[in-house]
Amino acid sequence: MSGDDNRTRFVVRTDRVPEQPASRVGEQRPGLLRSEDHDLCPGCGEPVALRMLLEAIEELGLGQDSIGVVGIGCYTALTTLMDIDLIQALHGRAPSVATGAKRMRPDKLIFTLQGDGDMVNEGLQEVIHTAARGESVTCVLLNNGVFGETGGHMTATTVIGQRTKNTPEGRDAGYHGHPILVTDIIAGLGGTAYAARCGVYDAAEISRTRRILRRAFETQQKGVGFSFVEILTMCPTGWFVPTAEGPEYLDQVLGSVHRLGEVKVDGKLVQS
Amino acid sequence: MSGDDNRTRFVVRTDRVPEQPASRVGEQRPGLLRSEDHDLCPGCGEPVALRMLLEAIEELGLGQDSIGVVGIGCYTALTTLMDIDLIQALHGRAPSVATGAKRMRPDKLIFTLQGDGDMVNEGLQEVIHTAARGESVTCVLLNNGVFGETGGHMTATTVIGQRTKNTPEGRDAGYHGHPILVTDIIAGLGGTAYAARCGVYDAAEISRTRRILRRAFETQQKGVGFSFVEILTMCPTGWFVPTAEGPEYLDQVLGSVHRLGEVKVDGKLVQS
Amino acid sequence: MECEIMLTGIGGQGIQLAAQILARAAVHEGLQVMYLGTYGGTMRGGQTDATLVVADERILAPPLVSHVGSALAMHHAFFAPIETKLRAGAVVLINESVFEGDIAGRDLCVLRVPATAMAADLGHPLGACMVLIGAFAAATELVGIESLLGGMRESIPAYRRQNLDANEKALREGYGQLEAGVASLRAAGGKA
Amino acid sequence: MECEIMLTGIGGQGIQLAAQILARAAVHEGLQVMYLGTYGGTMRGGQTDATLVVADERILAPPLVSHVGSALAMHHAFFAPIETKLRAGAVVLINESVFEGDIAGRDLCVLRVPATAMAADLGHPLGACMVLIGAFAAATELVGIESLLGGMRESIPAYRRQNLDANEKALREGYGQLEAGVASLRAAGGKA
Amino acid sequence: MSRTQRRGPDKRRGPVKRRGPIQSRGTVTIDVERCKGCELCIPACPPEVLVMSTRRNSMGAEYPELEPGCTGCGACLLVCPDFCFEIFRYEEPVLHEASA
Amino acid sequence: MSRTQRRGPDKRRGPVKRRGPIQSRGTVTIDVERCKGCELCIPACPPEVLVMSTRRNSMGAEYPELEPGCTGCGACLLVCPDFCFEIFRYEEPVLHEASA
Amino acid sequence: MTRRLMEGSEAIAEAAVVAGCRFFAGYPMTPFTELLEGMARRLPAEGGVCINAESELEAIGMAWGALATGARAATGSTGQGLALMQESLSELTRSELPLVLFNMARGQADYYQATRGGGHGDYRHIVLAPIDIGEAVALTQLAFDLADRWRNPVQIYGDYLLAHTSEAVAVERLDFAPLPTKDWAVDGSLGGSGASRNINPIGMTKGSKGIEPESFWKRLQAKHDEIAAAEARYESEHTEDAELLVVAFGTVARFVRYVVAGLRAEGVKVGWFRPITLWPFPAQALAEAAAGAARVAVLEQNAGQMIDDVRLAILGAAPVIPIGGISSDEAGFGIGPLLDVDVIRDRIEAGLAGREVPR
Amino acid sequence: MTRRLMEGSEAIAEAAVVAGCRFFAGYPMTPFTELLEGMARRLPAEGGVCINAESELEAIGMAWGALATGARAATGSTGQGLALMQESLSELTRSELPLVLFNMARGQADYYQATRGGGHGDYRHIVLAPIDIGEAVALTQLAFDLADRWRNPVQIYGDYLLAHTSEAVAVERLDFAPLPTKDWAVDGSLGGSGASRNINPIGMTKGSKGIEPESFWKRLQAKHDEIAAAEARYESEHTEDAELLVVAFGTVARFVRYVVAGLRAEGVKVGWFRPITLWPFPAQALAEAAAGAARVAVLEQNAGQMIDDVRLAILGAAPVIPIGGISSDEAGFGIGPLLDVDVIRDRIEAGLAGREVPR
Ligand SMILES: Cc1ncc(C[n+]2csc(CCOP(=O)(O)OP(=O)(O)O)c2C)c(N)n1
Ligand SMILES: Cc1ncc(C[n+]2csc(CCOP(=O)(O)OP(=O)(O)O)c2C)c(N)n1
Ligand code: SF4
Ligand code: SF4
Ligand code: SF4
Ligand code: SF4
Ligand code: SF4
Ligand code: SF4
Ligand SMILES: [Mg+2]
Ligand SMILES: [Mg+2]
Repeated sequence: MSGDDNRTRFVVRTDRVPEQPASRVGEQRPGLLRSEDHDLCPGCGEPVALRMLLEAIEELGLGQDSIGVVGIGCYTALTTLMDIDLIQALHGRAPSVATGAKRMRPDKLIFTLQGDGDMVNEGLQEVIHTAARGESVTCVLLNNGVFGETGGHMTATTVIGQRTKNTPEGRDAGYHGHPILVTDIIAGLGGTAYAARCGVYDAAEISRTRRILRRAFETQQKGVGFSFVEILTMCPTGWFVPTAEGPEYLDQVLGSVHRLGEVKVDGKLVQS
Repeated sequence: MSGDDNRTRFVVRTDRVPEQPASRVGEQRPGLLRSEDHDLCPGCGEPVALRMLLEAIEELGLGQDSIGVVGIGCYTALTTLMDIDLIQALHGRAPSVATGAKRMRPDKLIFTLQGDGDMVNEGLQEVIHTAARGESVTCVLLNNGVFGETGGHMTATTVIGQRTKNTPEGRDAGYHGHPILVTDIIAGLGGTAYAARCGVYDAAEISRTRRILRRAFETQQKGVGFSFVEILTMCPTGWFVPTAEGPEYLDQVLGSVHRLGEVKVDGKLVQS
Repeated sequence: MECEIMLTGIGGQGIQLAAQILARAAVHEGLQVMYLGTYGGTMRGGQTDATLVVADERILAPPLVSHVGSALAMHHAFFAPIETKLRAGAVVLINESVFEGDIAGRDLCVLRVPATAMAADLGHPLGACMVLIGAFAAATELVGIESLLGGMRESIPAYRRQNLDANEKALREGYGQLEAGVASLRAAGGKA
Repeated sequence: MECEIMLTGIGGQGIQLAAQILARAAVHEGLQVMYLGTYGGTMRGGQTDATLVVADERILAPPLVSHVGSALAMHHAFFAPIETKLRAGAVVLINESVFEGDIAGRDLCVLRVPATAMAADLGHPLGACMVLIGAFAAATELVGIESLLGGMRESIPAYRRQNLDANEKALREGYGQLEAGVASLRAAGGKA
Repeated sequence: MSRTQRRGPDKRRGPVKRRGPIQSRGTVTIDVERCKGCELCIPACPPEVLVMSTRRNSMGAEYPELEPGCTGCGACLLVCPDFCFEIFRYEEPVLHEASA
Repeated sequence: MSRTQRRGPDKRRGPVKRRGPIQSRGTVTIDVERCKGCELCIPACPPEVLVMSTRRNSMGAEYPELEPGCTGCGACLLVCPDFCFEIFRYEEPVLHEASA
Repeated sequence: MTRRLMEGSEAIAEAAVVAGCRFFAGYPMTPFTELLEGMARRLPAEGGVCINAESELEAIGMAWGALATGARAATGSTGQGLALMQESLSELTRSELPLVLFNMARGQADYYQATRGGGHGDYRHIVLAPIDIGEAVALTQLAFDLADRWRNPVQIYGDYLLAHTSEAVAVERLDFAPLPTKDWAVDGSLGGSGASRNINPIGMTKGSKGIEPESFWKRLQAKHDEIAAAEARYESEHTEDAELLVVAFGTVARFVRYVVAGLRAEGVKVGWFRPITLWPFPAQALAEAAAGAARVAVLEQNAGQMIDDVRLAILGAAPVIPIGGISSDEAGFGIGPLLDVDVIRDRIEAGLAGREVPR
Repeated sequence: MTRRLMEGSEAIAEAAVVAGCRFFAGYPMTPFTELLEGMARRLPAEGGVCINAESELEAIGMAWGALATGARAATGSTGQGLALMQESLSELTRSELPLVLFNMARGQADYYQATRGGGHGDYRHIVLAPIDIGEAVALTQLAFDLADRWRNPVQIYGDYLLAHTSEAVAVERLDFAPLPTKDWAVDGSLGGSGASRNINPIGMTKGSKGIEPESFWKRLQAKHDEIAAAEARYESEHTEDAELLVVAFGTVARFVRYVVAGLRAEGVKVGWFRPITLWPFPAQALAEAAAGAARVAVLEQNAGQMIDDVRLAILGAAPVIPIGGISSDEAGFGIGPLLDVDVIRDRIEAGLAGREVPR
């Protein structure tokens, strides 16, 4: 409520469950969330993506049949929230770790959770090799176009014009080079069965994120090849934008280059 | 001459220059070849590619304005033959080394010479990042689909069905995964200005290899972005085929997957 | 002469800027100076401390000090660990407008300045830290007002130039407020 | 008992196979054995040597030996370095059909076998090495003919089964050729 | 025009005032202590019944308050990075008197 | 059908015999000591005038010999991995008597 | 069990399989390649997996994942490839994963790398250096046991000659004391909430925010102290009355043993000492073995690395002199002029006489 | 020159630029990130280049290329990132390229990594450990000089506090003895045939087939022996009559110096010794400084690494006792409880009294 509006308002009590007969719609927190307490910045998109990830696993009933492999970035701090068996990988190395785990536990859902810095900078070849090998794992990329954790510098996915700590005027193709559209590369590989890109900038797209994650996991369960989900997430801190402008910036700036939608389904390219 | 033909034949003397008036057509060895003595296997395609590389540089008059950065593979042994300033990089690291050299010597032609094991296995992300960054260097890949130097094992470019030391029955997609078509990935990156694939299986294609290398180098000289040349080369030793069958195996087995031709010219994709 | 100063407050109060201004003021005075800021996470309202060592020769003290000769407390929230480090006779400046609770009655020279209130009166509510370091400078005579103003000008980034005048006013206000009291302070044996 | 044997030849003569057959024959005899092959590059006609140590207890000799009690020379090209390693009284078998040059007249027991010619006579020109190790076994009694044949059968890969008979013939031929001469050799004081 | 732009630039300034009694088909609980004040929930709410408070929680963050008219759609829950919301749908819609 | 296949499977067995005097528009020199006997030059020669010898060089490799009919096209030079060839074009074609 | 002529690499692969290794990943590099090939040949038949990883970094990552699920897993390379793995080797140790790591080295110049690590931070690997194939077969099995027992990586330090020499061996399964169950591993079944786990190298505990490096690292350090006290292994001969004690490890020790045996036969008072574990270095045993010696000579095939540990063990009680040196062949495989019993005999005699030896 | 309040990272960046560094590449990692930012801010204006490399492996590759052309170039990271660079660090040393490497470490647990390397083979880097920003400014410039002089990498071992503390400094260009021209570098002009060169780590010489590792490595070893003899640097105080000599390096030494000064003021007979070069370790100077001491105490912020070098220097002449230990904060940046003058005073007093100190 901005300061120009000092009139009394009618506010509904929200500090306790309603007195009138009502049914709870969904859970406040997914069943696989062990705690909701985290130190990520206000307006960060990563916890939102995490919720969808956990819900997708829950929907498939795989909470007790999953191993996650987590990279190093802000989302690493979310591992204490995840009520799933996890392996903490080094920066960039999650896809190989997932490979080793899958080969020894072929009956489990094995997924990675990595950021763009982790996956597209430090460990780009890991995910490409894993996909080409047709490894039956799912790699999940949280792409905010910055190294959030270390202060918001440009990554290999930062789109032209995007503000970061070291591109305060926006990334310039001539000086800083071009972004890598990793989902498109992954989708082009023979071993990839499923690849899609989604975002967490509004409720509808967030719901789609869950559906896409589900389809990726189902692909893994079918054993037909590698599956990949890129989720665009807000990093207002690294972008130096107010938290409330995060979703719009995500959609317009990042989303216009990293185009959303399914790119490969059942081993076939579905987008041009 | 096979054993069934014991008739006397007329054989032209080839141990000295002809007595009849004649002009030398081309040089026996390129001007930038310091020696022609090497220990690579009989029928290896790498020295053939090397000849084209040196001739292309020579044609552009850049023999005294070039720095090559060489990876680790059988071709490493060819460095003593090259009359060009060189930097020997570690396995997989040549593109970054080339980047550093180019930034300090922007006026020089900087190229890498790498094998598929070097570039597409050990150092895949190096070349992708360098290309995406639009680095003004030329990366040259000698692709034989095997680690020749260490005994002919499968690499990330080995095509389905190809024989290698550890795929004696041919690479199987289900078991060994799929090959990476690296030129296509490179061509798709924003920083790439030129990308092409060629081979050394016959004289015409060998000549085209020289022209393609020239175009790549010219692209670098124009300063419009990254340039890339993949040259398919025979490795009869790693493929366990007779030397004489190398070119055919190259063309039919490798060439049918890694399709030859220019893929990106002046920053525009030219193949579907 | 080697004196250790710690500043404490909560995120958003301008503690690091204040410490940098003091540090640069000391440089103006030809002194040696060492400064280290520490933050307790990224959240608004979190801990933010600064350690300053000023000396007239090569500084011996390590960057993390265990004993301090003076302290500036903009807020009480994270003052406790600093309190245990105070040397006997330490000078402690308190932002009286905000600071809650007492300071254990030891051999300390505690000066209470209603910094936030004074800054608000100047129409520059974010200038409370300026008031406090102005007062500190006057109280300890570690640096003069001109050095303080110089340090302030060097510490404000170009895109914040609009704050220069208001900051100057706040610094002078704090400085002036305490100048009067200095004589009595010295008589009381306080040392910076 | 610990005896070192070196085999030398050029690429394509089958030196490594011969060494492996001897090694496996020794295993048949219940002996300890160590074998190391060395190659001088990939080219046809290049150096190819093998070192074998056979003992009845744990082998003490390191894998690279500096002194050898016996040598088999299929070719002269790379014999020189081995010649310097020969112990006094060493047994040296020479493929007389190919070997050019002399062996310095020291306290050696040199046996010349026309191995290549004999193999060719058997219609199995690539079996010269078999002839030579057959002769070696007979000369030194290190392993018996049955062990040699067993070692040979284990050393030939499945896809080369067609060579088994010819190899057996060559081994027996070499063994037989020397058997007669053994008594005289022993009398001459040669030791393996 | 992008999807987010379509929602209009003024949304985070709070809801448009409406007249007459307002019906809530649902409601939410908000764990305001966990709220970091990011304001993502404000424009996410289709009936625009979430408004940032002027008060702050103990972490110093402003948090959302609910005005009448919630549909129980759950959008706020989906967008909130700090797991503050719980959603309820009334068996019978509840009527509130609108503010002046 | 691939480009290499098109050249026919029998090429490395040597040239087809021709009758009558044969004209050479060019010739080559071959550094046989450097040859590793890979036979790549044999099928590369368009007029099929290169034939593997039955002799071996000091490395033990068979090497190519030239029969009449060379055009000086240079294909052999291009394909040889061991830099064995040098190409000459005669000012006047040279005639050879073919073998029986 | 019947003995079979086996190359070192093949025998080690067989021993690993017999020890229950079910996952292997590696990238070719001489002389490690044959071990990789051996594992690729053997594992599938045992229901195991061998991946030709696309690089060394990926190989160790794969092993990491396999280990975390509780499998016995291994990787390896030669020095260069291990250099690339250093970050993982360091952090995997902190994750307390029981990796077995095969270093088929090119000589002995990776002693520092093996014993001090090149990763960051305080960590140690148990390092076993076999003298011959027979011992390699035993130590490989011991490596898997020790790794599980301590939840700590164990390295086998081999070399070109160990990998490429053949001997007649019978690979028999060795029995070790029972091991605790791997109740720290993840099999994916503990989510929601069977009390899910997070195997990590930074002391994170599920459900509690943040990390506690201090207590975590101190606990690891205490474990390493325990290992150091418990696991030092060595072999020695002729030490009682030796005037000169020669210290060497691995294949080089095999040469030394031979030369010393020859000298002893001639009545020369020389003994030898061989650390079997390079870490923990058998310092106390060495100090005791050297007690009566006038001089201690270190023969290593490098510019002088293990000599640090020898000096740290002897601490000035006797002069410690280097009699080894860099020694390589043209291919750089570490088969240089030093690997010659005559050369070594000369050097030992120089050591006996107190003469300096050119390195 | 006027002094300016500068953060350590900024001052080091400035010093590098003043020393003629014209190329930098790095990948962010706390507390190295600010140095990278400083170089990115400063270099373009000087006609230099700073690349935000996509990973540490790529960063060191880029520096390699720049160095090979004769430029002054640097990179860096913290321990983990340097672990990833180990193969390059080892081979680049053999390529004799004058890299300057900034290790902004998280504590002192990378001592082994810095002094023994984690790469393969025999090689050494000169390692300079500044005690404060002023010295860091000087040592950074010295690093570029030494690197060029010896054609050998030089590491600056800093830490979080050095990077993040600000001091008033004037970054003035230091003069060093003239250097030989870089007639070994490649500028691309020597082809066809100005006698082209190949800068390589394996002793390849253009025109001659094959490599000669043996002679090549021996030559490098001789160079390292020369460096060891020439470049050891240290600082010490109150050593003459000290009963206890405390050895510490870097930021920790700053704490020790302060505490010892306090104890001396109280008449306690304690001295301190600080290696400025961690390699070459000033062994002889330390032995001399410790000559009269009853005990030598080593205070390092790790589980005990430098203590090896101290023991190797003293060789049993006096008992060497560890009084440091692992010490980290919750973020793992190495700012633990040990960094407290009171704690250190306690430990030094324990050392004086011969009491054991919990690690
Ligand atoms: C080898 C290595 N290099 C650098 C770092 C420092 N580091 C930690 S997190 C991070 C960036 C992570 O970026 P991203 O994966 O995009 O995650 P985000 O923080 O944006 O969520 C970096 C560079 C590291 N941990 N390890
Ligand atoms: C880090 C590292 N790992 C492994 C090796 C061993 N190695 C040397 S060459 C080579 C294969 C090279 O393959 P490629 O680049 O395709 O060249 P080719 O031999 O086929 O020409 C390998 C694996 C190495 N030198 N460095
Ligand atoms: S820095 Fe960015 S990615 Fe990291 S927690 Fe903050 S908003 Fe999220
Ligand atoms: S192994 Fe293959 S690539 Fe290497 S030299 Fe032989 S043929 Fe050429
Ligand atoms: S449930 Fe829907 S209508 Fe209700 S507050 Fe949330 S977003 Fe608004
Ligand atoms: S989205 Fe959540 S954290 Fe953000 S303002 Fe709304 S309730 Fe608070
Ligand atoms: S030059 Fe042409 S025609 Fe003559 S031999 Fe060579 S390939 Fe044949
Ligand atoms: S191509 Fe060259 S090496 Fe091969 S056979 Fe012909 S001449 Fe000999
Ligand atoms: Mg990111
Ligand atoms: Mg290859």
